Amino acid sequence: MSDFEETIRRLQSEKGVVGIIVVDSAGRVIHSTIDSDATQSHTAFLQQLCEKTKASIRELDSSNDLTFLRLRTKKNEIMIAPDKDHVIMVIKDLS
Amino acid sequence: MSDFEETIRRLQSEKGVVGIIVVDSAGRVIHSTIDSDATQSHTAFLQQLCEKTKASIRELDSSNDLTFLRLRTKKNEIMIAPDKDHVIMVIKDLS
Amino acid sequence: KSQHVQTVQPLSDEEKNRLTLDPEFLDSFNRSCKVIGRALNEDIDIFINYTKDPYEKAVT
Amino acid sequence: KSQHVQTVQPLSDEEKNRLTLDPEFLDSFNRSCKVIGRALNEDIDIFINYTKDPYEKAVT
Repeated sequence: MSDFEETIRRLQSEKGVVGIIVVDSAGRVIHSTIDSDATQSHTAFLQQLCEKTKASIRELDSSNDLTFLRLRTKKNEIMIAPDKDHVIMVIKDLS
Repeated sequence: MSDFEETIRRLQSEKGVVGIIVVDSAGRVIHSTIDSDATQSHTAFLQQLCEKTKASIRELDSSNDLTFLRLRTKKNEIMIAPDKDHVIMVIKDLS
Repeated sequence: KSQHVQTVQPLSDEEKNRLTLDPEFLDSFNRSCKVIGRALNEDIDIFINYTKDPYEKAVT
Repeated sequence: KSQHVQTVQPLSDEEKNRLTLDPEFLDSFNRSCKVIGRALNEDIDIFINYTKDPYEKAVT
């Protein structure tokens, strides 16, 4: 198992984690632990949200940048960690 | 001091808190602890972001809803708590 | 670089007062503030590595 | 109800492999996973009131 797969496996074993998606900076899927339909819908939404948030943060203060985004919903918690060459999205089930 | 003012005062006394903005569901400012220029720029951005996120969450799952949004940036952490008749935004300085 | 800033008619002081004294508003407002208060008081900063960490190994 | 879903050319398995073995990519990837791992392990659920809470009074 590669270092990459090993790290994914470890994250996935955390309590409540139901999905991990890793995309590159263009929004192309590098790895996903969920089915391809769910991956596609989540990726489209989360990538857009992350880009919009990054742009807004920079507009408020051009020397600032987004480092972590957390959405809490009634059903789950979505964590988004953007980096220069990738974005990691983790979905944690709350039920 | 009203209950409302008392709660704002208590939140504001938390470590690192540099700004609290409370808006109604139409994005109109109910209360702000920061100057009016900063209030206006933050409100416009955060209200839009919150609405967009809410819409996207519902689009992914119509029975789900956003309850809390947290943005971590290099300089601060922005917490957004949406409710049916108001949105509270708190800015916490990290430096 | 420019952005459309939506302008909304500001609330009058009277409207603000009426709203912030409304029991239903206050109830949900206080509930939200409790959640924020707890988030502010989390003692772990996820960006600082205080303790031995299962994710450490892969980095160094 | 409809939404534009941006379609991007998917990465080939070769490209995925190249990327996930790249030391620079792995370095920032592992750093991000550490942050997420810590966020997942926070023991406080901000939506549940475990302890005495300074924000409690205003609600009840």
